[in-house]
Amino acid sequence: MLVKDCMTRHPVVVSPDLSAAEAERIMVENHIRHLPVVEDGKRLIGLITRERLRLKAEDIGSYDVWEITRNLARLKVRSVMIPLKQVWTVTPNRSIERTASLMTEHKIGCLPVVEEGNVVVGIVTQVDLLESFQIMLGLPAKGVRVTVRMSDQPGEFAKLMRVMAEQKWGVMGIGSFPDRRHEGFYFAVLKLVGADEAAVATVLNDIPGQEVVDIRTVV
Amino acid sequence: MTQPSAPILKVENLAVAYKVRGGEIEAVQNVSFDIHRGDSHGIVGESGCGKSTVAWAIVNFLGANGYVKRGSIKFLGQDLVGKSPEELRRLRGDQIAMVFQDPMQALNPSMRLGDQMKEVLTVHRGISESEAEDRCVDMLQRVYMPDAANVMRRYPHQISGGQQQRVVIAMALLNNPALLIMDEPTTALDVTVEAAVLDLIAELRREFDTAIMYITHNLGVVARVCSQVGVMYAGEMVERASVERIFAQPQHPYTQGLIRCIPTLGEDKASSALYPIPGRVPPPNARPAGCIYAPRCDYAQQRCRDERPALRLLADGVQVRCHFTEEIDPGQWTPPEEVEEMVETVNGQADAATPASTNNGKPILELHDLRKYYPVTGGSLRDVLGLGEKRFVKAVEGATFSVPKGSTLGIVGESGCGKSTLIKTIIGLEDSTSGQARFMSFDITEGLSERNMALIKELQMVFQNPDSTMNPSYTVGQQIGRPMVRFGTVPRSQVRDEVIKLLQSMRLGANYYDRLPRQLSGGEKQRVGIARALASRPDLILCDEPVSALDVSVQAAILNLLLDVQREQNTTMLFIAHDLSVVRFFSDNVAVMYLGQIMEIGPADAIYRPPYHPYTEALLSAVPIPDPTVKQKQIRLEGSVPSAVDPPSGCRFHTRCPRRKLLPDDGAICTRETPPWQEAGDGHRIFCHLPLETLASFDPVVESLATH
Amino acid sequence: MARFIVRSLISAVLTMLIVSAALFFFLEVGSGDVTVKILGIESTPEQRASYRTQLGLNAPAWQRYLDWLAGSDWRAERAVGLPLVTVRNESTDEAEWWAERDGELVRWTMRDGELYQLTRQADGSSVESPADVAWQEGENGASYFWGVDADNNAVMWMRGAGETVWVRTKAGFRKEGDGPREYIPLRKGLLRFDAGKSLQTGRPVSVTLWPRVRNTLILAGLAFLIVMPLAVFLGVIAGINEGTWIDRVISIGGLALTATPEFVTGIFLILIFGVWWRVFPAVAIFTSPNAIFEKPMLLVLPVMTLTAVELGYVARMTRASMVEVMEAPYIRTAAIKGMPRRRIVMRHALRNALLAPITIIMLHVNWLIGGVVVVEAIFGYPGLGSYIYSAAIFGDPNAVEAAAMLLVIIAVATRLIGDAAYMLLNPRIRYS
Amino acid sequence: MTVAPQTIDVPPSPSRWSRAWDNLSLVFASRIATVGLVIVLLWLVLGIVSLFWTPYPPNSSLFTQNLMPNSTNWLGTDHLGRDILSRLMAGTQVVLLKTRLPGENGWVIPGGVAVWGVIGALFFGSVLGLNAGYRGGWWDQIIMQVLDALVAFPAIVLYLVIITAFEQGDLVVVFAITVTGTPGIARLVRSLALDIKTRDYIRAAETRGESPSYIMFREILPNARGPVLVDATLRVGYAIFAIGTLGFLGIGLPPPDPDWGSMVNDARRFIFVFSWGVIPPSVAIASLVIGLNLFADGMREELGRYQK
Repeated sequence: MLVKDCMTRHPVVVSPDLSAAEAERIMVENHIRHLPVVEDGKRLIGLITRERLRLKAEDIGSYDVWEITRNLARLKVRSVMIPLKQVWTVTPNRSIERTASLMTEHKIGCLPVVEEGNVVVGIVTQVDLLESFQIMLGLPAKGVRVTVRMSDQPGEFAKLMRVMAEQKWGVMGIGSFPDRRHEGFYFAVLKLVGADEAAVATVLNDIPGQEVVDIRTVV
Repeated sequence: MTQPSAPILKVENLAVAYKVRGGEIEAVQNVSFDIHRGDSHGIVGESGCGKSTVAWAIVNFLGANGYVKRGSIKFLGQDLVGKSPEELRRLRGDQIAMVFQDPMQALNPSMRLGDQMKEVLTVHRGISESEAEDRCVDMLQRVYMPDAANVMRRYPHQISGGQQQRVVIAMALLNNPALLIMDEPTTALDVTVEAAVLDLIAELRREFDTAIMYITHNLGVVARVCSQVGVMYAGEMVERASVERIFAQPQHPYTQGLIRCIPTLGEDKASSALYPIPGRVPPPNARPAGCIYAPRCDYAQQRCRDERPALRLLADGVQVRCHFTEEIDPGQWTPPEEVEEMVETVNGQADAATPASTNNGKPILELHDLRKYYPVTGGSLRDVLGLGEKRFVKAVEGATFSVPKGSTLGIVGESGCGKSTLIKTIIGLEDSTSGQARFMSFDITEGLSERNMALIKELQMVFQNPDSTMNPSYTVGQQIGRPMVRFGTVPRSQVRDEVIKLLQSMRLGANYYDRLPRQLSGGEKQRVGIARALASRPDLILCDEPVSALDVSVQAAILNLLLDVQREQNTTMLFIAHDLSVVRFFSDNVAVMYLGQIMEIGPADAIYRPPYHPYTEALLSAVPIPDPTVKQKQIRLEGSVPSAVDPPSGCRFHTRCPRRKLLPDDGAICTRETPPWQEAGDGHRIFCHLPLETLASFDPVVESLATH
Repeated sequence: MARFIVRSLISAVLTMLIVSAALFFFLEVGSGDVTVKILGIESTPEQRASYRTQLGLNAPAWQRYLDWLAGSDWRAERAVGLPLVTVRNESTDEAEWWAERDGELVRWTMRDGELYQLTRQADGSSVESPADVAWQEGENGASYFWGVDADNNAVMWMRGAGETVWVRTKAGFRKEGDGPREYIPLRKGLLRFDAGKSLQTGRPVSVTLWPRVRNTLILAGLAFLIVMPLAVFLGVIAGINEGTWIDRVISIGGLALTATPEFVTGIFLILIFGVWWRVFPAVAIFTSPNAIFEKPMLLVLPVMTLTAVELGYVARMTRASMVEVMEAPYIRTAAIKGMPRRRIVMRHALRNALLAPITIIMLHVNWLIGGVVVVEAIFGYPGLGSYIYSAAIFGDPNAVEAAAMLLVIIAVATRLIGDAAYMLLNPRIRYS
Repeated sequence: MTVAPQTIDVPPSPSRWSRAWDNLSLVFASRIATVGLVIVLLWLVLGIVSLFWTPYPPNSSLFTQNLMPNSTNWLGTDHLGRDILSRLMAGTQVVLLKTRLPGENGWVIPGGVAVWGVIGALFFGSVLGLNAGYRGGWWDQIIMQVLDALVAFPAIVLYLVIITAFEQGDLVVVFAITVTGTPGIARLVRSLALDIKTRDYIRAAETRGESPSYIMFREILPNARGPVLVDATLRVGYAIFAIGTLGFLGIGLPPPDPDWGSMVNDARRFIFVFSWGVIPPSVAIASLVIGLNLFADGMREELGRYQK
């Protein structure tokens, strides 16, 4: 799965000359936290977040309430945005794993997706990524979710797949993670359709060297 | 994937007014809707209901005298109303793109297509020419434009209409807009081309995740491409729902009426009826104070006349502008008395006339191998000097059929297939080139100037365009009276009485006698046109697309009227149309034409099921059916209609035939030999090399038709 | 494309033929007895008849049309039996016709019934000697001889019997014997740039015409060069600002200029610049043929007058076309594509907007020429216009015909240019 | 099947008068047309008045020569001491109100030279244009070729040729105006006919076997009326323009009746000593032509709007 498959296309964008107050209104109305700031032809020049729009105590200083209002009204997106240099972006063809690692690494909630020339084509948020992973694991479909522990020897997984094929079960989603307690083993998580829980448990447990550690029917 | 709660476009309480001399006209009032990412939102309505005005308001292109009077248009959260022209300009073509009805008109005739496309990129993105060129070629390939790189160097008139529309669509998508407004993008196209373009639109919508606002008058198209539908009537949105809901359970009486008055593919006059909506759309300056639809509504009550209903959100997410929608059960609907009477007589007639409509009746018109060629002069110097080889447009080739008295022969085909030339030749506006044509044993191969009055009087014509069917300088009475005077069918002193009688039979009052055409609506003009054709009491009436320029609600009334005429006078009719549903509904027999050649002819019922000609099959699969639940096979023709100057050898359809491969050698025989006429029984003949059994083994294109 | 060019060319040629025939017959039929105009009303019928014969007017009209158009030397050569050639006479700058016999250029003259031969010498003079000619036998026994006389006619002399003719001289009319019986005035014809003699001056039309054509071309060309860019510019400005005050000013101003006859405009310009302010000369007094090069100021007011009249028309045409184009759907498309207004006007609208008026403007060169006639008359400018004007007043068919043909040629040629320009600008024609 | 409109009343069928009023209101709808009409009417009224009364006899030298405007001669006097105002008023007659027939008895017919010239052009132009447009083919080729040839003549040259060929006289000028106007009107009618003949009602007429002349004159011509009349109005303007020019060149309408163009020409000779003289007749011609142009322009605009 690539970024272009999970990003939100046609994101709400704002121009740098918009007032900050207006930008905030747009974010509130649309329930979003990030707004790419673009110039002519959707070229990204920055990003604003709700945090950036919040007034900081040191800025307010000794202003009275009227001055604050006036300043706020004058404040343009251009002056509060995170400038392009400091914005992390991804291209639509990046894989979602790499994107996710970028986000976790830098602790960022949102990445504008740009094509060459920094043209914004979409935006990808943590929520988007989570959703993609859900889909990859077959969350939306009904079926049997089974976790199997197996060794990481080549051919081990093929055994499992052969059984699946024999039983004519459909695999909706697949995932794996290492078993931290047993070196050289890992867990495979499968979402199956067209099977019932009991049959799955018996058939899979019959595979030598593999063990069903968790099984549940998801609706 | 995450659906932000805010829509791409949100229109609220929009009112658009045009300043005219002596006041202003509110073309659109109280229109509200929203479109989300990846949605395709249809706006349907009859002509003049303000649907295009809404589109123009969104891009703020209302001309010098139009302006948004009330309401807001929020695009990606920002209100477009009140934005500076420069800001709007930056949005247009970048974030909002638009595709229009007539691609030929929409493209600049004196600029190369490439230049027109590239500038979208160079202006908005500021990228270099060569880079823009590459991207444009890419985009052209994505819309399946053959020979994309070459197309860039051509001028608009050098490519076909369907290709032009592809270019326009590609141009609109170049900047990956968030909103794509399509204003009747396929209305000017032929049905098979339309089908391909609609497929393309659906595909691009999925791929680009673009929100589409799709404006059309055609319910069939809506059913095919839209997910949401808003129905507009007289400048207001009267109902909004998902496409399935709109067709399955229309809530507003207008929507119900609209769906009742279109024939669905497969319906015929014997088994079903069309129920026109009475009255006409009020003009913007004379809208009633209460519900705008109240004057035409069967359920109207006092409250409807007093109080304008608001657009209410029903429990199931449907929005309706009606006071009593919960109390209306369309299943219980009975046509108003007059309509019912009319429809019953029509049905009665259809039953009674069944014997006549089968092919047993005595033929009134017989054609045998009728041809019509037009000489063409080429552009080369030799041709100009008359030295070049003489060449011909073979507009009609080998037309052979007979029409029994009192029956209707429908002729279908796409533009340029020669159907108009065929009837022009029959009526004598053109001389035929060769072949035989007899009308009641008179020879009619010669043009009008060679025919005598008695013959001329027997063949009359009903025309397509209501606006040009009547001479604007004469009153209704004068125009209907003229044939009576000319043919001397009625003594001069009684002409007026006769005309009034005829007007009444057209359901127009005697007070129409002194009206001028410009005071009539399109449907009324068409009635007068029919009356004029009937004035000489002809035996054969040739109808050249008599309803295709009319709104659907009027269309139904005209079709009923024609049926009524036929019942009363046992008139024989030739009925040309490009709309297969209408032809099916109206005709006893149907002929399908392609490139001057009749491909298939037979009883209407037989034409619409296998065995049928591969071209008929493609046509049927292309017809937009106003029912989103109907499954249609997807058969698309490749390329465009070849020139009639040098039509393809053998079978004229072989260049595009999707079934050719079923024959040995990929249908080599089709390119060499003229196909045989195969008899499929009951006068059903198919002009194809494929054996009848193969043709019969095709799956029906539309499932519902098979059960018929 | 080829079709278009061939059509235009054929049409132009046909036009010219029709025009020339119409012109010729119209003037021949309409202008009555030209001899009255030349000889004056006091001349006697006998004198007129003799003169008609000398001018070759007794020949049928179609014959004279062919002579006029293609020359009379063809048929004269057949009669004479010798090739006829023209030689330039150094002193008068006019062409003389001679028959060429055995390498010598010869003419004949008759005195006292005897025919003499004139042989041309290298210095242009001629030597007279008794003629040695072959007389031919006529129907009733009379002998005749076809030769060339000293007045550039192919003539038929009767042996021993000269006709009595009235000869016009500077002093008046003289009756002479020894005249020929039939005359074919020799001319090369319009197609070979010989328009015949002016009846008014007696000199060949072509000689006087050329300097005037040059003057007129300078006048009209200057006006054209000033008008076109200016008018197109104003028209475009008005067109893209439809309905604004700029548009109003240009439209109404243009209308007023167009609707005001040239002579009124000219008079007012003379009044203002020539009489009241005295900045430009009010009349063109030509002291030498090159006066316009020496005193270009002479041109200012005539050019201004022509400009004023044309300006309004062309500007209004351009405006109308621009307005129409700006309402076209493809302009709407360009706007919806988000093109800046400047770009829409320059790239999308202008070319199409100039397409329609270009043919009309070229057709309008006629109008310009009409204006030239009046302007030249007002300012006394020695051009083609004042030439045709004075010829028309006098009733000089040859001069009017020649000048009118020239003007028509200019008009037809500009139309061809207009067609060609239209074709080049319009891809729909270029590639079909 | 009720189509009889229940909701809106169609306006009652119009009488001849109300139709005329419709057309007139079209004129007043446009400010430009109204201004034009007022100018034209002003001259028309002055002309009609002059038929019965002018301040002084227009052709009598009653005053001192070359006077500036004063209380007796509101517009001054000319080089022969004639009252300019009276001459101006009388000058309207030959243009708009009367045409003098040749011969000694001095018969006149109503309708000015410009008017008759344009009527002639309308007649020939319509007939030729309809035939070329409706019949097409060779008719079209031949008619248009001949008309093209006529168009190739610059109008003034055509006038000069005609004047060379014939004696001066009102009818010659009428003839000249007709000849120069015919191609333009024929072209216009042809293009309208080409458009109108594609309409279905023409097909309808053909399918009832109407003769070509019926179709041309009864079916096509009435619908070409609007643009043709507008064009004719413009052409009356051109005709006045041309008459003025011819008068100015001294080859226009014959004396003795005053003619604006010759008035300008006469006064021009004294331009250095008495500049005023050229102004009134120049303004007269210009204003009348501009008036007609404004009127036609306004009408055309309204007609376009109306047809949309």
